[in-house]
Amino acid sequence: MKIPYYPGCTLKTKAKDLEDSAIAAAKVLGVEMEELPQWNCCGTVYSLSTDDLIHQIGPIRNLIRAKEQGSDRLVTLCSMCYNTLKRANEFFLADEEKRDRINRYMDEEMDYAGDVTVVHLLEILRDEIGMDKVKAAVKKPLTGLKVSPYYGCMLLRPASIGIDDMERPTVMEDLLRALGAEVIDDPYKTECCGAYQTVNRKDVVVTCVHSILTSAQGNGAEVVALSCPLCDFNLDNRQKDIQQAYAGFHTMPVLYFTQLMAIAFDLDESVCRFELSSQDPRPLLKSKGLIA
Amino acid sequence: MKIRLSRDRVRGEFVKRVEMISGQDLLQCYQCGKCSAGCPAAFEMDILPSHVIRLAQMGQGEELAKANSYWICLSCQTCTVRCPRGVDIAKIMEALRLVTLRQKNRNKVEATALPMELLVELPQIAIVSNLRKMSG
Amino acid sequence: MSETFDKKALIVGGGVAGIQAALDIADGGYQVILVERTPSIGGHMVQLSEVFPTLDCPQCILTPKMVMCGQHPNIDIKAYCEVESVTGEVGNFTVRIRHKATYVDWDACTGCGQCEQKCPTKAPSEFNRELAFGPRKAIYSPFAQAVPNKRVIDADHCLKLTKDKCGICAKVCPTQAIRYDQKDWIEEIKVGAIIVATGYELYKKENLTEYASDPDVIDGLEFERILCPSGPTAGVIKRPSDGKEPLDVVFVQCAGSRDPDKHLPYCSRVCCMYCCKMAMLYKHAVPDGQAYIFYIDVRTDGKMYEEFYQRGVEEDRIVYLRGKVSKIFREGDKIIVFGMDTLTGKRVEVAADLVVLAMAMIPNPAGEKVKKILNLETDTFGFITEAHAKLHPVETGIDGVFVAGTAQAPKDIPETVAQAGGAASKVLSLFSGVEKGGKAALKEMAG
Amino acid sequence: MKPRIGVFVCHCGLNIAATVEVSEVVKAIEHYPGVAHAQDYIYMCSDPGQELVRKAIREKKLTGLVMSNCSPSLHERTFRNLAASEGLNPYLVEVANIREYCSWPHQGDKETATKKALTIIKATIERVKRNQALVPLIVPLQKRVLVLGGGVAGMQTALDIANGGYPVTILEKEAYLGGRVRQLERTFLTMESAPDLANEMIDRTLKQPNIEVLTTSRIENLSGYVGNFEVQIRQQLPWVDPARCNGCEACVAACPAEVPSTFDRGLTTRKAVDWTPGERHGDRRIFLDHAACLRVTRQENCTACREACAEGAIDYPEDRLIDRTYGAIVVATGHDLYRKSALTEYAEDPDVLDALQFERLLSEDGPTGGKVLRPSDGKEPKEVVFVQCAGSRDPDKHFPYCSKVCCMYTCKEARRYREKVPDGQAYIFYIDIRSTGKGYEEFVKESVEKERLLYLKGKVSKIARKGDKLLVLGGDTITGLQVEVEADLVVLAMATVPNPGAKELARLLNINTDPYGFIQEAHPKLAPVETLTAGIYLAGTSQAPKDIPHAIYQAGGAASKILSLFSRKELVHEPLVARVDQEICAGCGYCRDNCAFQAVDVDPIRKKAMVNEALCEGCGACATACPSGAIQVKNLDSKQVFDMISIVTQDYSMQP
Repeated sequence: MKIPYYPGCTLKTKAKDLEDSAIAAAKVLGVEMEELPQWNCCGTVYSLSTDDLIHQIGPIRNLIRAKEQGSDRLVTLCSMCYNTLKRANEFFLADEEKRDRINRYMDEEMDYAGDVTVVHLLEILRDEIGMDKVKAAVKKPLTGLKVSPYYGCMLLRPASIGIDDMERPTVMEDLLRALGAEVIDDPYKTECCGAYQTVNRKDVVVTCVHSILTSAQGNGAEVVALSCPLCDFNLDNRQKDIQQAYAGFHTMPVLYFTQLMAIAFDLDESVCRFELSSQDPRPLLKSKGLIA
Repeated sequence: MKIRLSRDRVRGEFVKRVEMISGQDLLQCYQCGKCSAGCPAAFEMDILPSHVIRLAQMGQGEELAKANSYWICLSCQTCTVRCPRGVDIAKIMEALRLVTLRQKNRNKVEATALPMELLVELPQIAIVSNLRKMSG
Repeated sequence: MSETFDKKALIVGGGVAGIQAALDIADGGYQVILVERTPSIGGHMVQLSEVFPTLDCPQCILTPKMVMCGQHPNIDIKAYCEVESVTGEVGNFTVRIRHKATYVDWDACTGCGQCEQKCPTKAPSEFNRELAFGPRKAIYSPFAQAVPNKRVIDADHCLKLTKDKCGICAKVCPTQAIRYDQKDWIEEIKVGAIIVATGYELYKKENLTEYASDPDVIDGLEFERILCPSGPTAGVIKRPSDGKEPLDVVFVQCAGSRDPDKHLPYCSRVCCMYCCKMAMLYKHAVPDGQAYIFYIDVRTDGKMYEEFYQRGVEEDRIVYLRGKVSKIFREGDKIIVFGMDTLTGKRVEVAADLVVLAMAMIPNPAGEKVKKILNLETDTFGFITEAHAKLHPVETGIDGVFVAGTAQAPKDIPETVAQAGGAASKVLSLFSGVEKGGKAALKEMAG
Repeated sequence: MKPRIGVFVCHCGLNIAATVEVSEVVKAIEHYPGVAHAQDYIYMCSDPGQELVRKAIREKKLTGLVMSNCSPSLHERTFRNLAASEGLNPYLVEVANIREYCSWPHQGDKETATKKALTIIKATIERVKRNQALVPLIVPLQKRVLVLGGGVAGMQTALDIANGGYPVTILEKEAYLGGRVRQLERTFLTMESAPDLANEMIDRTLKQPNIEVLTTSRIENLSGYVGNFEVQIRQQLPWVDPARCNGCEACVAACPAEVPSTFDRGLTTRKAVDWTPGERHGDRRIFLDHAACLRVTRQENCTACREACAEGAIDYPEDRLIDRTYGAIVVATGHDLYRKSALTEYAEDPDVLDALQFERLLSEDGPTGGKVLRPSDGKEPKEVVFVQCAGSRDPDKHFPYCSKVCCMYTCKEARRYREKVPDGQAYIFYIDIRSTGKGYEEFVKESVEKERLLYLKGKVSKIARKGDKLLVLGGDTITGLQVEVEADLVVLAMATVPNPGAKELARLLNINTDPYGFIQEAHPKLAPVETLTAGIYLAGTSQAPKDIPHAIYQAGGAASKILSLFSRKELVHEPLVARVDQEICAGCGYCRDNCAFQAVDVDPIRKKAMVNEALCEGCGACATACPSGAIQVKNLDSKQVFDMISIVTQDYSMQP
């Protein structure tokens, strides 16, 4: 299966670990993610105002790029991109008058009718590949690894956009179980990490992430699995700041679900780019015999 | 503090603008507080989300101008998806940000003022989203 | 209208509404056929611990009425029966009633209970809301004071019926009443008027996904059973997960009610009072305990209700918190409740031992079939629409068919009893008017 | 004659037999003095069980039965009927309750339970030994109903009973039917015209041939009891003959007495002789209000109206007294609003209205023809404040209870105001919004959103005049801030109180009222339309504040009780009543003073207490009060009670 893929800004730099591991792991399952030849920033956050049409143009243009590739689907890895692109498309479908105005504005591009479905890789794994097939591809089951999945906000909310039940999602759990991991359910898995406040209100993020990680640890998790580069930055890099704010806090590694797939599929360790992690996961993985 | 209510207040320019930008009917809110109860950033807000809407219902623009709540808001949508009356509170928070940001020189964060080490440390996704929320 | 007029009434549903209407009509000298889906009349009211605002126990005030129904020469209780079809019109309805197989010959059964005592198979008790504490047997009567006092075999759990093993009940029955080969059978009756009193159910907890699905997060009727002195814990307050006595109990009102966006827009009317009552009873049983009630508006608007609420606050030290609960989840031994007090503007977090959700009232799904058969108009939620909200609150759009109790809308017991009396008076007027003034009287009533 | 008592011990399946050793009990009682037969059976109430009892009565020639089984509330009647069918007087049968009183509370303790069962049975045997054969009292039943009050509740009760074929009299103190509903503009929820709704019901009432309506009438005197209430009615005969009156209004012009209109809640005035209020009222006519006429108020011999009338339609006949017998009475006397002046922190001001006054302002047949204009200067108010719980939910100074309907009617009134004054703003101060009926929550939501009503959670502390405006000082407890509104008009949702005169009426009828003067029902759950006096029922807001649908089905409930009552040929009264030993009674009257049913009186000449057996409920309060033991309850006299106590004290070695 070939599918156009939209990376978004961060996957090319700080979240290269997400991109590389995802592309490699998907390939094992017969999914070829082909990067759009031309793409632009999605805007990272969906505009919540009713009178800001300009902010819809960025995401819509990316959807047109998928259309240009002859596809009516576009796959994403980053939760923020997924949310922004999918909501923009939803907006575009719902409002005919605004749709017409956006089409008129984009004079070079083809008219867009709202007919590209934005999907997240997790949806493809669940709905098209199936967890049985994932399980069959596992060569090195993550036996004994206690993983707490973390969804954050943008994969789940609002309901019309979410890839799963917005309060009780299970897709990542099912995937991790297929990979052989021990899944730790945590009530904070849908709580926000503090998001963009990380820029000028680091303290807010520190409090949010501290709650999330200590809850996961309290339930016995050794590692957190997620899918968003912003969540990843806050949960992983901000642990240094948490240590300063909260005495006695124990750090823990944070991995993208795709990295865990790559490990379980026994792919070359280089696709995981563990060196990009702030909290090095390798000692834990080694102790579990999952990497050399 | 005392609030003086009149028609010019509760149906004033401020209320109209917030409702227009957000596309939400403020009076749909019946003050159950569920948004505040679940807000993950509320610990840092000086006025909780339900009180923000309450003040907006009463047309208290000046009071709200002083609040930090909507600058702390994470746009995580937890409030929105749990609101029993279907009020998109995140949109109201966005509208309150925009009411300020759309005034000249009222950016909360200036891109040019961000220190270099921060720009190096942070992923793009953080910088772009922050500027989208904090500047006009 | 044809020449005959059957001055007999059919009442569908044997809860307090059906019981009251049956007694009123029967006392008025007319025959009543009271059809009940479960093995006993009594409805939800007999499940309750005590009832507000008097704190009477339903065992004291309802079971005598149930017995009166059972003994009344004018009342024919058809328990474990369902209405299959209705044809005809006011004065001449033909009703087919399905007698569901009980596998027990009720004419022979004396209700001695030896079969139940010896039955080796346990099954969750519907009467105890399927709580872990209170299972029943495969041959059972739902509760001690059941009317009629007869046994029923649960075909899904009986070893004889599922696996052709056991057969103990047949061996121990002193009157040889067990009939493993019994089948459903249909009876046809004629009636002149019908009262629908099919009652309510609670909205399912599972619909509120932001609240954890947890054995210690229970609905109001489950807590009623735990509070009930004759309930499965004999009135000792225990939480389902580990049987411990809960010391911090949180009540969450409007769970699914007043939520037009995702659940039900209407107010369920009785939750404010029953939460206050349950919190009081809990406090009486666990003097060290603390009850918290999250609410939006305290709707205690009946006679002596406001006073009752004040007593709960002042005497039983219930902490009322104005705000909806956003999230409930387990953290080790505790249930964490994220709430809000909109009055201080502060967020409130309670580490509770037990959480009680005052789930919205919905029409009893078991009543759907009857409503369809009778072609009754309902609102979007399935509550039966009355002919006129103000002037004809017990009449339906169909002549000779009336409504009583929570089948029409959420309401409390006094209002249900009053409405049931109102419905009965319409039937009595109809029958008595026909008797005294002939059919001309009917026309007048219709006017 | 020596007693030959049969004792029957029921197993009740395992209910009794699992805890009480029934065979031992039978063995032990067989030879007890006076016992001629003892037997146990698994279900004494079953057909084979009953057959055993019959056989024993016949063969052993039993003179009394002690049925040892469940509570008498369950099967006393069963076994008494059985005895009667065998020619044994049913009052020689008593139940020894060994289930609820014994096997159930002592589960798992066979020894205690068996001993106790035996004691209970022996005590009951002693009682039966002294029981007398009694005959039930037959009381005639007058199948005619008196309904007090012609509002919607009263009319609905009357209609249901009249449709059932029985005659009904409605007594209404005003000159017209319809009660409070006729004063309203619309009803909430459906937003229908309230006068139309009332008029539709009035039409049905007036057309129903079984209903007699007596307006400007009240009850003067009452005696008797259920089935036979002797009622004296005082009817003010109309001083204007409607058959002769041509509506020329000459009398109105001539009348010197001008009074505030009660119908318009004092917003207008009327002459003592004037039109009946409400233009849309079906039987609008010129009518002379006795309460306002100088002939009554000042005892003057004013004849101005009679002189002015060219048709000779006016005269001043005396009130008519009517004596009637009724089988049942329904109290539906309705409610009023608490007086505004009681809330002294709120200004007494022409622009501070109560909710009924505001209804009149909204009404097309009201003083402003339905335009919302403020009373002080006739200007259209642009800022209107509604204050809920004015006097309600105030246990310290006013009423602790909730008036139930204010939340809904305030919302409706604010909505109607906004529909009539689109550029106006309505503010509603509340504590809790109590919109609990069917569709009510949705109605409030829709009104708030559509009419932009601003709800403020908090009571209003003060209302004061400030020039052209009314200063309203309130709070918004949600933001925790003080709120001040400069209003043009204020509407107070005053607490619902019983209609004046309800207390005196209750005294006359010998029924109870609650501390606020509402009529007390017999049981809030299971007897909500009955009073403790048999034959007197209640409906509508006389019992408690309630809305129209609730009043309507409560009215139906009262009617159904009466229809049931009337379905019998006559009333059968239990003979277990008090009896006075005339030779012992000293006529002190303690029994009379302690009787809750007014069943005992002292004959003033003979100085002896007399029991009205039809009224006596057999409660025994008189017997406990009697210093000499002259008054006793039949089949439970003090000798019997002491005999039973002796058994218990012997068995448990207690000092009596």
